Order: sequence, then C-alpha cells, then structure tokens
Amino acid sequence: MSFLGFGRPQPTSEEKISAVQAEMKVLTQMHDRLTKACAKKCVPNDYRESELNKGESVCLDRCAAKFFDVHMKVSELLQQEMQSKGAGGGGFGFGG
Amino acid sequence: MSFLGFGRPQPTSEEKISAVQAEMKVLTQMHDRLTKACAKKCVPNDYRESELNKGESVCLDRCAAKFFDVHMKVSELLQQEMQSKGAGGGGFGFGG
Amino acid sequence: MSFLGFGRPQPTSEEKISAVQAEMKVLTQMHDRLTKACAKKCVPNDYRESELNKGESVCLDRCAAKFFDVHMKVSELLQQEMQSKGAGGGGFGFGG
Amino acid sequence: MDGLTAAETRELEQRMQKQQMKVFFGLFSNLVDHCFMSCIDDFTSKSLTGRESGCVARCVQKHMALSQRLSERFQEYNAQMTQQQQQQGGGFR
Amino acid sequence: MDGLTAAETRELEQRMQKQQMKVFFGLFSNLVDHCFMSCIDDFTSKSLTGRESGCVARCVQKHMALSQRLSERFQEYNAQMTQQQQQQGGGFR
Amino acid sequence: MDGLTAAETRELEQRMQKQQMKVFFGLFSNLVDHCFMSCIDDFTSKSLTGRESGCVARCVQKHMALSQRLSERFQEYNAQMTQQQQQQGGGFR
Repeated sequence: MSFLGFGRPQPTSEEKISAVQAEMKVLTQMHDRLTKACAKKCVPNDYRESELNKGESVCLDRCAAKFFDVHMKVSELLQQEMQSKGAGGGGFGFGG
Repeated sequence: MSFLGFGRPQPTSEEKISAVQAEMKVLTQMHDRLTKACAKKCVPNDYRESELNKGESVCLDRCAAKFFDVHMKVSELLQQEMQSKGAGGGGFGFGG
Repeated sequence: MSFLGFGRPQPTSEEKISAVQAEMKVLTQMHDRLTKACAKKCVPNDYRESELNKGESVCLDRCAAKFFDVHMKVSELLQQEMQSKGAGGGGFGFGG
Repeated sequence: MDGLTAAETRELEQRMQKQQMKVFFGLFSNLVDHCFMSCIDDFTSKSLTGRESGCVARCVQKHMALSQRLSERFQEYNAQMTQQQQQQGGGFR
Repeated sequence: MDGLTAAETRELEQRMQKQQMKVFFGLFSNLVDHCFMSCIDDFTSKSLTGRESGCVARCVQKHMALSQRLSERFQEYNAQMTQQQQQQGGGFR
Repeated sequence: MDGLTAAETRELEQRMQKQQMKVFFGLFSNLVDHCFMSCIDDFTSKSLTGRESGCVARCVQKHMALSQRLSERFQEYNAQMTQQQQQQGGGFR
C-alpha cells in the first residue's frame, strides 16, 4: 500500500497504533472490493452448486491478478496526472 | 443481535456507552439494508402512485420476514462452518 | 448544508473542530454521490474516448443542477412531512 | 441499556443525538440518490420537468410509507428476539 | 508492525479485536444481502421455500470458498509488494 | 470556519490532512472499481490485454475530467447557498 505512505517512521505511540489500524482497514476494504468485483465477474448468481467449479476458480485467479494490475495502473496514472498539473491543482480535486 | 455478544457484563463506563452505541449502529445498518433489499424486491421504480398499494404492502411484510430468516440462516451456516474448521482457520477468513 | 445546522455558535474547541470536520465529510459524501449519479446518467461505460465530448459535458452540467434541485426538494418534503406528523412521530422514523 | 449511571446516560444521550443526526442524514442521502436515479431522465434542460418533480414527490412519499412499514416489522422482530434471548439466557440482570 | 512496546501491542490487540468484529460483521452483512438478492424471489408466502433455502445454503458455501481463494491471491500479492518495497526502499526498520 | 484560535487551526489542519488522505483514497478506490468493472471482461489470461489497458487509461482520464467539471458545479452551488444563508440569516459571525 505504498500510496498511503505507511512504513515511514511514526513517532508517538498513538500514531503508531492508529497507523497499523489504518493499514488494516485499507487492506480489509481492498479485500472487500476485490471479492465484490470478482464474484460479479466470475460467479453466476443462481447458485445451483455449492462448490466452485474449475472454470470459476481459474476465472477468480485471473480476475484477482487483473484487479491488482488495474489498481497499480490507476495509481500510476493519477500520479502522472498530478505531477503534470502541479501539486496544487485540479483534475481529480475536490474543492469543498 | 446475539451474534455480536452485546448484553454480557460491560465493566467501564466508556465501554458500556460504546456498546450501546455500537448496537444502535448495527440496528441502523440492518434497517438500512432491509429497506434497500425489500424496496428493490417489492416496489417498482416508476413511482406512478405515492401510496403503497395492497400488493406492495403484503410483499414488504413477507420480504421482511424472509430477510430475517436469511439473516438467521446465514448466521447459523457460518457458525457451523467455523466450528467444523476449528477456531483458528480459514473459510471466510481475511488474512491481511 | 443548512439541514445540518452548522453555522450556529459552537462552544468548546473540540466541538468547533469536529463541526468543521463533519461539514467537510458531508460535502465530500455529497460530491461523491453527485459524481456517481451523473457519471451513470451522462457517460457511457465503454470508454472509447478519453475526453468528455460536448454532449456529455452539457449533460453533466444539467445533471448537477437537477441533482441539487432534487436534494432541495427532498429536504423540503421531509420537513413538511415531519411537521405534519408532529415532532415525535413516525413516517421516516427508525425505531431500534 | 440499564445499568448506566446518570452521568453515563447524559453522555450517551449526547452521543446518540449526534448518531441520530448521522442516521437521519444517511436515510436522507439514500432517498435523494434513489429518487434521483428513478425519476430523472431528461437532460435537455437544467430545470426539473413537471413529470420529474411529481415523480420525486411520489417517490419520497412512497419511501416514507415503505420505511415506516419495514420499521414496524423490524421492531416486532427485535422484540421477539429479545424475548427469546431472555427466556434462553435466564434473564439475569 | 515492529517497533511497538508491550503496552502498545496490548492496546493494539484490543482495538484489533474490535476491528475484526466489525470486519467480520461487514462480511456477514454483505453475504446476507448478496444471497438474499440472488435467492429470494417468491413473495407469495412469508416462509422460505425449499428452493430458496437450498439456494441460500449453496450461496453461503460458494462464497466462503470464493472468499478463501481470493484471500490467498491477496496475501500472495501483499507478500510480493512488501518484498519489492523492502528491496527498493533498502529495508531499514 | 472563522472563530478558531491558532491552536485550534493547527489541530484542525492535522485532522484535515488525515481526512483528505481518506477522501483521496475513497475517490481512488471508486475509480479503480468503476474502471475495472467497465473495462475488464476477458478472463482467458491473467495479464491485461491491450484493449483493457487502453480502456482503463481512457476511463481514468475521462473520470478526472468529469470529476473536475462536477466539482466546479458543486462549488458554484455551495457559494450560492452560502450567500443565500447569509442574506437570510443576517450574516452575524
């Protein structure tokens, strides 16, 4: 999760703990989103069988690999965009 | 909400309060999910009338009953699964 | 965001800060929901071009205007409803 | 819910109020999103058409009725669950 | 993860337990919603039909298998990322 | 927003930074999910095809433009609301 900058020195005790907590939350959410996306892509909704069949299993593995790739790719694209527009500026910005 | 274990003795004041708060949050979320699910199942999206008609009302009551049943059933199935696999292990696990 | 009553005098320092934070959260969520809704209404999912075309841009502007209008309208309707039913009661209530 | 001192109850009430505001705002947001997605389809102008406006009004009213009805079912269910737990658990405290 | 004192670790564990309960409850809720939406279609009575009941059971089992499989892929991916970061970043502390 | 002391402003800024990180991460996650669901359809191999890769790039770019445009409309709307409130409310403090 390099994009959140965890792993840098964290001074106080409270900060260290909440950094670990935050990282766990990020991982949980990502697992959640991965599951939601790949269930939709690979497993039909009628549930005629309770086991994953061969085709579904292979699909899930490939789907996970592609999900991580898209994650990386989007992260890179956003970084490029932000650099090209300068630190202060727009594009994806939310201005309250 | 027996599956969250609220109702057991809660020592400190802060813990008691946050337990009540947590229970309220769980109830809110469940009400939310119930509403979302049964609106989708029973009420068409075109909104030609502003009143619930007879058919929709009956459908909502049955939908709620089934939602609670599915809740129970999934809870039981997960408990069985966790017991059969032992406390430490897999199945539905999320390993960060 | 008049419906949340921010802007009234806020005594303690902690309360002032968390009011600003809460307002920011509300604005963020609203921006999020606006984006989700208007992307769905105005931009097809196939992504054959990377630029917004004229039609999409105009659609987004109108979609935003209508989203704010619906926001207002729903807010008014709920207030009317709550007044007509009295402060204590039902309608949209959630009773834990 | 029982077993709280007066000070705890006061603190709880304050937090509950905040939480209720959040809950209400969540319901409100869901309602806006749902009625917007269901009723708004015409992007040839930036003002709501009469049809859209009427649809939103009916959508809100219908959802309040729906939410009210499901709340009742939910409360019945919770009451029933609480009763079962007390019977099973012996009902101490 | 390293660099925590014993007291910090204890505090962290307590909070983690709470968070894990939340995570678990989130997974549980998603599962209920998904299996309900996928399996329940008959509103001519208020009890689950045999077909619905069976569908829910298969849905739960299949999703546990699915979640388990994706967890493994996710852990492999995280291990790989951590390794790359340590190689690039020098791996201090 | 006004009426904060220097210390409060500093505390606020620190919390805002955290919140902004969360906001940004939320936007990023939504973007990944949306572009993944819209662009990825081929599960005959585990690497992105050229078509998928291009689609993701266009999806990200288009959404940044879209998000930017809607942000502008949103800011205009907020400015207008603030103005109306000040006129109605008398604008004290």
